[in-house]
Amino acid sequence: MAEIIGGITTSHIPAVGNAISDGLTQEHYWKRFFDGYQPVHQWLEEKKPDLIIVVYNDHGLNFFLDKVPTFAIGCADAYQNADEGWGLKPTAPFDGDAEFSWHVAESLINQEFDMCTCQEMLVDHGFVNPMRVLFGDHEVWPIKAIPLAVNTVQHPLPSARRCYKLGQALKVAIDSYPEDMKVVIAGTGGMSHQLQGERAGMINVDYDLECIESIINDPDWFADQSTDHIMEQAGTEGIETIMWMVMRGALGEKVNCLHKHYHAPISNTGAGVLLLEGGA
Amino acid sequence: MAEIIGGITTSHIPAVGNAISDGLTQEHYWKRFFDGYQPVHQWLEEKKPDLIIVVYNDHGLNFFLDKVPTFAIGCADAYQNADEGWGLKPTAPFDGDAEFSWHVAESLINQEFDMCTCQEMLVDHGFVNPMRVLFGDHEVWPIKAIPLAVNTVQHPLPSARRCYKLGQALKVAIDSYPEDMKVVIAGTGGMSHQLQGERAGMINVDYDLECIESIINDPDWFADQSTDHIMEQAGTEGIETIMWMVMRGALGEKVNCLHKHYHAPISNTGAGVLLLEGGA
Amino acid sequence: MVWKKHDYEDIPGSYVFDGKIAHSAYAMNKLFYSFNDESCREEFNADPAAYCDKFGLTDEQKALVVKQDFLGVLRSGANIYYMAKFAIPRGVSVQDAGAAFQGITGDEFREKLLEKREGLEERLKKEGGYWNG
Amino acid sequence: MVWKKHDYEDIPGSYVFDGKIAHSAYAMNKLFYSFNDESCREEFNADPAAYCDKFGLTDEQKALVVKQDFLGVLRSGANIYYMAKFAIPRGVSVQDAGAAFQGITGDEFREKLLEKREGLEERLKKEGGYWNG
Ligand SMILES: [Fe+3]
Ligand SMILES: [Fe+3]
Repeated sequence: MAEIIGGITTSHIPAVGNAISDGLTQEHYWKRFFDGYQPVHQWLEEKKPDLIIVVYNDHGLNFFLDKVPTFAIGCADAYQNADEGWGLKPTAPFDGDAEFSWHVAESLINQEFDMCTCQEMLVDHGFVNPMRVLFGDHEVWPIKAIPLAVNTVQHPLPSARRCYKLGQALKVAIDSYPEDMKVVIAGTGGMSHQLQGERAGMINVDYDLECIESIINDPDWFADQSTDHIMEQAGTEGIETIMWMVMRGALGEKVNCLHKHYHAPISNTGAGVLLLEGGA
Repeated sequence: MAEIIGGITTSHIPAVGNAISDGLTQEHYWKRFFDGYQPVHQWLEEKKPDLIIVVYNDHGLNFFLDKVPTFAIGCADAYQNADEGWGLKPTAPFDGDAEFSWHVAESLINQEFDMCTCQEMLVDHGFVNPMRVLFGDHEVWPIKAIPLAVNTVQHPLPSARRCYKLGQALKVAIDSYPEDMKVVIAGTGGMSHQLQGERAGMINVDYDLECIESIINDPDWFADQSTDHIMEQAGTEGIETIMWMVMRGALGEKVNCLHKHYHAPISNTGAGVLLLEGGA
Repeated sequence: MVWKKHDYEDIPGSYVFDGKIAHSAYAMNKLFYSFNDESCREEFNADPAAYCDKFGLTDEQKALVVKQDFLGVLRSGANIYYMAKFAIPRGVSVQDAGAAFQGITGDEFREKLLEKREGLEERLKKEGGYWNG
Repeated sequence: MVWKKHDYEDIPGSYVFDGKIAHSAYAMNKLFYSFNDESCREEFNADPAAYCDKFGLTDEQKALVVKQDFLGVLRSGANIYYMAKFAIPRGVSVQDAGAAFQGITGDEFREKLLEKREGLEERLKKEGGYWNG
């Protein structure tokens, strides 16, 4: 049987990928941020998960405004990164697992989540940077990966509560997969940041730390927040942090927090790294 | 306030559009089928609805298998028909109502329906033929129209129950629109038919009539059926009839049936025309 | 790795277009989908084999497409709606394709369908409430 | 026809990319989206005005795009992520665009952000449980 062995949160911003590409991870600006991933790297080394589901939002690579799905899941055997218009070099492609994806998609749809299934899917920085910061750069990635895209760009967005419920349904889907497989869920994006408007550059450390505590110990606190309230506290782009709720929902009611790391600023954002295991 | 003044069911098969284009509607093969729309035409004349929501499935024009949304709603001010590869002449474009669409989309997403919003959308025969058979051919269509696409092609599909619930949520969405507007919902497709496999050509009149009675008087009977059961009874393509449940859900618990018409075969299918008003 | 078995696989004479089938025939259906575009139809017509290669069809699928074996193409995982974009302009209707599954002609297929009309009006009169002209 | 008012419109200094904004700027965002494709970037660079016409931009939006008024483009309904495909290759980062909203330079904007780091480690020590190297 497949099993969710843990959940991770991580930033997915382009600057993280650029810092890796430019060899800046040990520079003062970046060192504290990147060093905070070491315990996660050790855990991944030790646990050797078979597959990671990366919950992220597309920023205008695979989806344009003509078709914005609330929730989309990759159902392919491979996913390509591609030109996002900024001159970045695309990474090596990622191996998926179509059978596993279709099992999950079917279970989610049967649980009344109205998924968009994607048999071909370009993955953007929101997917790629979590992979790079968690696993390093590879020509052949050491783990299978499945993109699960949440719309956090074109309002109306799914609520934090709906994301949490999606995570709970994801656990049901994965727990019912008949083959042995160790699965990790990554909730990516956030934390507080705003890119546009006169309030651009806001970071709300107090709120970010409250969210981190809630994700660990009291997910209903986060799930009960309205989209408006989260945007007011975390910024219009900080709303991305709702994707952490998908990861959290997939871990079950209680979790053990193995690692907790926060840093600000990285680029415009507060950045939170969590490593959680389902607990009792 | 906007108000749903009625619901209609209709076939959407290409042959219907071809019969109209070729002037065959009064030929023996077609006459009984097309004449059965007259009471609906009279009702539309008399009630003069402002807007119709056409619940249909795309058959490979706007959506390919790379992105198959379970539920998608048009959010544009106009929708184009286009070449489906068969040499048919596209119709005149359809006027939409973007404000209304976004209101509905927002309400549905807030009610935990994970819609795909489409700010540009090509509408195929599944949308166009209901418009032609209900309103005749026009260079400027006499009513605004909004496409609501349900995935009935790429399994896993939403259940009949989920479609019924979508209809109920659609009613909440429309009833809360602040402007006066008379809205009709069309549930299209079906009834029993199978296009492929050794069972191709099956039509199940008994089952179709049971479905019609259920749509009118006992929608839970239909909603309780599994996708497998419906396909077994109605054929693998007859599963389309689940889209009638969206229309039915939008009308409230009880309905008055103003018109009930069934014909078979038209092309490969059983064809049901219903005109329903919300009742007490 | 085995694909999950579904109950609908036991419905006789029926092929449900699910993830397993779609996955196996993604490239071929993508080729048919491209026929929405006239320039793609022309490119295909100019050199069918090259066009199949461009979409990465398997050798088996390519052979079926090149010889316009519509039934073979369906059995090989084509979705009926995508296949129609290939067959209809070549004079093969969806009904002809359905008939081929049973080894009968399109006309025989249509005859069998017409039998459904026999006694229908009487039947509906008995049911009650149906429009009858 | 009036677009529904939303509470989020009252969040100060913030523009929420909703249906109303997206609808008003669909063509412009589509133009920026096309910049994922190198050949589209080249076509734009060869004749920006003609490229704007091809996408059906309003005269106002076209003027903003042609003069590379990134702030104006954002105020006119560009989504920040789509706008980035226009601005970043021209040496204007998302931070520069954010700074422009406040009438400060990108360096000043980054300085202000860096202030968030002051006292952070001490703060986290007090919170407890955080990794600190
Ligand atoms: Fe992001
Ligand atoms: Fe259909």
